[in-house]
Amino acid sequence: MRTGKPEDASDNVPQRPSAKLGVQDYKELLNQLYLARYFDVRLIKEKKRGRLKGTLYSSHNQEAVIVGSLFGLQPTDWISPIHRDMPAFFMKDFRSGWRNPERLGMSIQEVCAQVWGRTGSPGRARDNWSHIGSRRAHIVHSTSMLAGTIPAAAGVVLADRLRGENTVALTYNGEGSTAQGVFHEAINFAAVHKLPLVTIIENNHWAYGTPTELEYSQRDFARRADGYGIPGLIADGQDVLDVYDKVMEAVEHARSGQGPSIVECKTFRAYGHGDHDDDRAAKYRPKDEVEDGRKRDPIAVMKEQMVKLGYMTKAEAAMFAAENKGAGEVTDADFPPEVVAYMNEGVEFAVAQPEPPAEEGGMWVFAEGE
Amino acid sequence: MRTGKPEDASDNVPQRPSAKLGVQDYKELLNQLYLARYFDVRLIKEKKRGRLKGTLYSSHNQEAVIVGSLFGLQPTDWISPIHRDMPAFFMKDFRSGWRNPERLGMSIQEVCAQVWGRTGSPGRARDNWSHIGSRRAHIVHSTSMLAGTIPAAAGVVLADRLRGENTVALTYNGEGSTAQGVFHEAINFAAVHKLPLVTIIENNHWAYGTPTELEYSQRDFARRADGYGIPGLIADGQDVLDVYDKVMEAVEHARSGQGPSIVECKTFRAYGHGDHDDDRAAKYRPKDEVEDGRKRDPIAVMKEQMVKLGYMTKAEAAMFAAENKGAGEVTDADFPPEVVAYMNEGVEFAVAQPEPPAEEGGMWVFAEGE
Amino acid sequence: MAKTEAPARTKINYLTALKEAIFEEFERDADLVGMGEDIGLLGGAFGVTDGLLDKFGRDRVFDMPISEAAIVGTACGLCLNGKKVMVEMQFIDFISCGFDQIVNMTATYHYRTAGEVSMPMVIRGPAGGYGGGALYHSQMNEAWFANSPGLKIVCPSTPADAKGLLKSAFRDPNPVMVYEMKELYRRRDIEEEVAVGDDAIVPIGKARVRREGDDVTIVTYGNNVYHALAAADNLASEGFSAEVVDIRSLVPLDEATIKESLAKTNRLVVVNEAPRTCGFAGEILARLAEEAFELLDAPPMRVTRLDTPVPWVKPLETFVLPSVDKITETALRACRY
Amino acid sequence: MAKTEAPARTKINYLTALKEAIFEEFERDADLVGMGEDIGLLGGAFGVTDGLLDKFGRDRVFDMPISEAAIVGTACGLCLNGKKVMVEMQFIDFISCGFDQIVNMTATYHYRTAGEVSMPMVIRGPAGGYGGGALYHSQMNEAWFANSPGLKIVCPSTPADAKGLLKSAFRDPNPVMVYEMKELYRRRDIEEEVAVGDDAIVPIGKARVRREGDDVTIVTYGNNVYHALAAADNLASEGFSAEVVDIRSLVPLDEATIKESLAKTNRLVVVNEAPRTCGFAGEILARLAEEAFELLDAPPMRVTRLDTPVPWVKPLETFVLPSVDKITETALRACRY
Ligand SMILES: Cc1ncc(C[n+]2csc(CCOP(=O)(O)OP(=O)(O)O)c2C)c(N)n1
Ligand SMILES: Cc1ncc(C[n+]2csc(CCOP(=O)(O)OP(=O)(O)O)c2C)c(N)n1
Ligand SMILES: [Mg+2]
Ligand SMILES: [Mg+2]
Repeated sequence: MRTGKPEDASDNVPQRPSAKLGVQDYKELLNQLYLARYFDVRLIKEKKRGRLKGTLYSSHNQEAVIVGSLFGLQPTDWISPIHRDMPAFFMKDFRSGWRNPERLGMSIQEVCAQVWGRTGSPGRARDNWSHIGSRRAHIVHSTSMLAGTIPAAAGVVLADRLRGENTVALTYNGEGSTAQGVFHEAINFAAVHKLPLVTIIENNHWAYGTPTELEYSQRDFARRADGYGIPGLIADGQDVLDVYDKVMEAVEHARSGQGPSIVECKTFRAYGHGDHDDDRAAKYRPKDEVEDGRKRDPIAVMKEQMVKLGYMTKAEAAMFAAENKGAGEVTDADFPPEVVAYMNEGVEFAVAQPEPPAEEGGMWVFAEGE
Repeated sequence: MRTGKPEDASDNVPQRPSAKLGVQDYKELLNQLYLARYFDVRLIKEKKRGRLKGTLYSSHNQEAVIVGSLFGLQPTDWISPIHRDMPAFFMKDFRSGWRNPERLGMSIQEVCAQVWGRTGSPGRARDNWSHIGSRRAHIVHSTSMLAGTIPAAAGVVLADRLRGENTVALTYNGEGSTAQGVFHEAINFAAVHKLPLVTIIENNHWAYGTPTELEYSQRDFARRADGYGIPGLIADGQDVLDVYDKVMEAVEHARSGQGPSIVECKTFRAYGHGDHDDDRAAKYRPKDEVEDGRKRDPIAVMKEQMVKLGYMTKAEAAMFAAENKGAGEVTDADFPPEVVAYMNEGVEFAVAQPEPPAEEGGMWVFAEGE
Repeated sequence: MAKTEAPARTKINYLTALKEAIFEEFERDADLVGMGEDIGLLGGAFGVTDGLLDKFGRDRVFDMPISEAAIVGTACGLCLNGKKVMVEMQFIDFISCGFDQIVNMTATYHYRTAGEVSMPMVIRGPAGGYGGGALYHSQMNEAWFANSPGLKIVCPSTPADAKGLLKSAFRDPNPVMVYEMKELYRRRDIEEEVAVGDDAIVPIGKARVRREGDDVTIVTYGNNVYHALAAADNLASEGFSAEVVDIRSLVPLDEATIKESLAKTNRLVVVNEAPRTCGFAGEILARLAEEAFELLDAPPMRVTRLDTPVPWVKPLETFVLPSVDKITETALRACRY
Repeated sequence: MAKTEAPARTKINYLTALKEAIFEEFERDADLVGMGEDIGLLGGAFGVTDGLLDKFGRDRVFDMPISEAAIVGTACGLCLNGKKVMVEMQFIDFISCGFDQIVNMTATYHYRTAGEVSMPMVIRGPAGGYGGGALYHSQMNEAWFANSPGLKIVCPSTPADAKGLLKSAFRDPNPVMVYEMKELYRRRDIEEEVAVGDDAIVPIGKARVRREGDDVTIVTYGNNVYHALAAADNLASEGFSAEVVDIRSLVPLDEATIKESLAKTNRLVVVNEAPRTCGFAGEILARLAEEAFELLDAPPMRVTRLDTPVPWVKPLETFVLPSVDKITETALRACRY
């Protein structure tokens, strides 16, 4: 268990899981970072154009946490993303192929249909944006109550264990939601039963308009873990490889029957809490803190490493220059064409879907039959 | 912060607060242990005789936690006892004199009236047994929801702080109740604001019929503290001086503005969870564990230390031999006469009080006026 | 309900009936697991799950930490992934600590997923007053959940209903809250023979006429069924014949049976233990006033707890809760209107 | 209500009215402190407390961790020790996470202590549907609390009532829940001049007749006051005159005003947003059926949310919530009965 600074921490892994990744993996990871970014940017634009209802909680600048944590999962593993993790819904089990219909993740079509509020979404747009999920895809459906999803994540892997299936659940949480009682209850229970539950803390240092120091009193949240008798790891949330390493360590720990872990990923929220909050966030967050925080763009960090390893030339790295740009500054040309194409497929599907008919509002309160 | 074994821990205090206690303090502490024990034993007998309604959660064998923790408090400090801490209600601020009417604790009369369900209790017997308290006496009224009282304890000292008053709150909790979400929420909040809140964990290794290993996964609960950035101390809950030392350390820490602490007192529950559970507890708890657990009677432990220090002769120590006896075996003669007399005053008062009139059931739902 | 060919069974109490339901259903359905505080080693605070751990083992019976939110939430995850879960609340009063997980996470799951996921969860626990349990061991808080769509609610008053409704609850694909009347657990005078297996099933959503009468319909459930029956005796000696309807299921409610009764009596008295304002008695009264207005020859009336908590000592408790006297007096007013 | 000698004030919206109440009362009473998520630095999710931290400082305004139970519980301790507390729920929906601390700890404190302790706590927050907020940003869960003795509940529909009731809530020695209608926060067409200081006070427990009429009484509160008024217009064009009563306070309820109205109209329609079963509309209906039976010439009727959660997209949301059309149609049925 390590609870040092993220910069120190990454060097401590005896054999970094990412050492086994090849150039193709690196390229795939970079592509996924692009895709997560593009998805977000595209929604920001669509929202600005008035084509979307509901609040957008941007994952801009936090993509490495989602991409790096999902990369090492098995298809049947479970995840429970929350409001800032929209890309996770369709990126789960991407290793089985972005377009593989057997993949255990939701399709980009389903996710876009959800965001657009159309029937093609698995929840038929009954609840909004990030409150989706899919039993088929092994994605737990969250309510708004943030850490309130963790006990359910504990429950699904307990069910698997009772059937002799060795799955792991990844739950995503903002650092602010760790203050909730249910966070504690769920982690404590999981620790008692050594459940394969990996809790990722996306520490972006702000919970809406409240800074971390008013949410808890340790600099490193991961230190909480020891009190539960479980490992607490810290990852550089801007470095997709470090996230991958730490999460994989926790996942292997879980899969080998040793129980839950907490992985704190230090990152930074690029904009307001939600898009309604952008203007106010510019006031309540100190300007230099924001500039500092945004500095390490996960796409740039990854490119740098790839260039250093010779996995990419500087010229190649310069080609799709989405990094270090705000949503307003970036264009489709800043992204690889397959990324834009993939998203387009989702959007086209979504806008072609109808809204659910009114009377569905009265349906599915109770399940029928035995 | 120490998280070692209780046996080690007691030697670590650089300057034990108890080193400053004189022979009179020792005698007073021993007397208070007798009183706490006698109160409990007496209620067990009264209950057996059918004179009491409600459940009795015996504090037998756990008296040192109550007595030792209260001993160093200032009169205006706050406490929030729960089901197993009945003696705490009338022993608070005993240093101002057992019978001092100005004392900031409840009187034995009030507490007995409560137990007997009579009007002389401050809550007029509207709620039962341990669900009392007194704003005047600076005792927070608990509900049944165990750790649910901690936030209120945080609130009362926050109010004092806002007025510039430097009080400390002691909250009492069984180790089982630490699993509650509200425990976490309250400690976390108190840590953020460095509130003078000392949380005593009465670790008697069982929560009703559930052993500690199914409640949390660390051997020493006190290790939780570090995750909140606060000290976690461990006391030998059978040794009133060690409890006093550790609690005083935490209280001074709190009073000097450094914030909350957790003090885990290792002890053992002598009987069933409540008196209705005595028979079953004999089945679900391994016999040798129970025998082992009961071995160190806090009265005996204190006497031993007093004899060693020359504060008491062996003959004096043998005089009132309440220690190492069950409630059924002990008689009034095993207790100092002033202890029995004090309790008698309470009982006599209580039985002379009427039950509250029926129509009070409909009163005090809402407060009147502005 | 016992088949005639089966050997006569001895009479059992309400608690034993619940126990039989649990053991039979655990036996029948290997996917059913139990979660609660002290339900294993101890066998439950009241002994309802006594022996369950021994028989079904640690993979079926979980002694949970004092974490009502995690208990319900974990159960929710288990249901999401193919299990069925019996959740025991040690006292129904403590359900407030797991409230969010019930009303927001569990109750809505089927709705939110447009039917993809169902939640075969049973949340059961000892409930009700009259035992001197005071504020936190006496609650009837079913109205909170009746106002939270997606939950079924039952409240049996007899051993046969206790067993039969609990069995139905276990087989229901929806979350079902079972309010067990702890004052009836060991009551001797209501012991009865109860069928075994499928024969014991009592369907959710069917009321039961406990006593027939022509002058006034007393609708109630749980502990107050017995108060209502005693009140009916009192009424009889005053020359009025009361029909007593035990609704047994609150959600869904068998309105047809109540209306049928009203068609005869044209007078309605509804009784329940919960606080008056927004309690389930008010809901029954409202529905009937709305839908069976023409059947009413007198104002529909309620006998409920006062809008107070349940206080501890007997005179206070009696003052605030419904009683035979209060029901008698109210029903007489209805009859004489 | 503004005194004639005071200079004319500009019209303000509902949100500004709430803000004025908060600032005035914080100014007036140094013991009043505020606790909630993001109420300080941010000024609240909707800006209701914008500027409060700057003006009153960190000892009066607490940006709390996401810990609804600790927020309410700490507030309870503050009240126990002489403070008065404004608790903001960021959305009233999240109150379920602090439920136990409200219903068991705070609501009962005065009762448990036989009056020694009172709890001058205001729990306020944005509530209600019609805005596309979906299941967890649309709730009207006031019935849970109406069934929990010891809590007062108000729900203002105009800027003047918002200010006046909130001010009364701050001065009340009891815990008062204030359901703020977030869809009214910035609604332009309801802006009005609102008095300052004590003149602005609106007492808790007094209903307000929003429109007079003779044929049917529509009783409601919150968002539905406007639907009811529009329905009254529709009814007028059908030749019926509807009286619209905005109860404003749920607990305590001003039954006298409703009965007075019924004495004229003899027809009752009750409207609220909450799920039908055990919602407050049912309670109003039950009370009137019980106590004013003779005044009713037609069945009392309810227009409520269906017994469903509030779904997200517009057609679904509209399907489940009360609307002008549904009220019109129901009131017409009552009139034509
Ligand atoms: C129980 C509950 N309380 C309050 C909220 C309102 N809320 C939504 S997101 C949020 C901040 C979350 O901060 P954090 O957990 O750090 O996640 P981030 O948004 O920074 O990713 C708050 C207070 C909520 N959704 N649920
Ligand atoms: C919220 C809640 N859940 C359950 C209970 C029932 N209950 C009362 S005491 C108890 C065990 C408490 O164990 P612990 O905290 O270790 O205290 P001890 O009795 O051992 O002193 C339980 C489960 C309760 N009172 N409140
Ligand atoms: Mg955050
Ligand atoms: Mg214990």
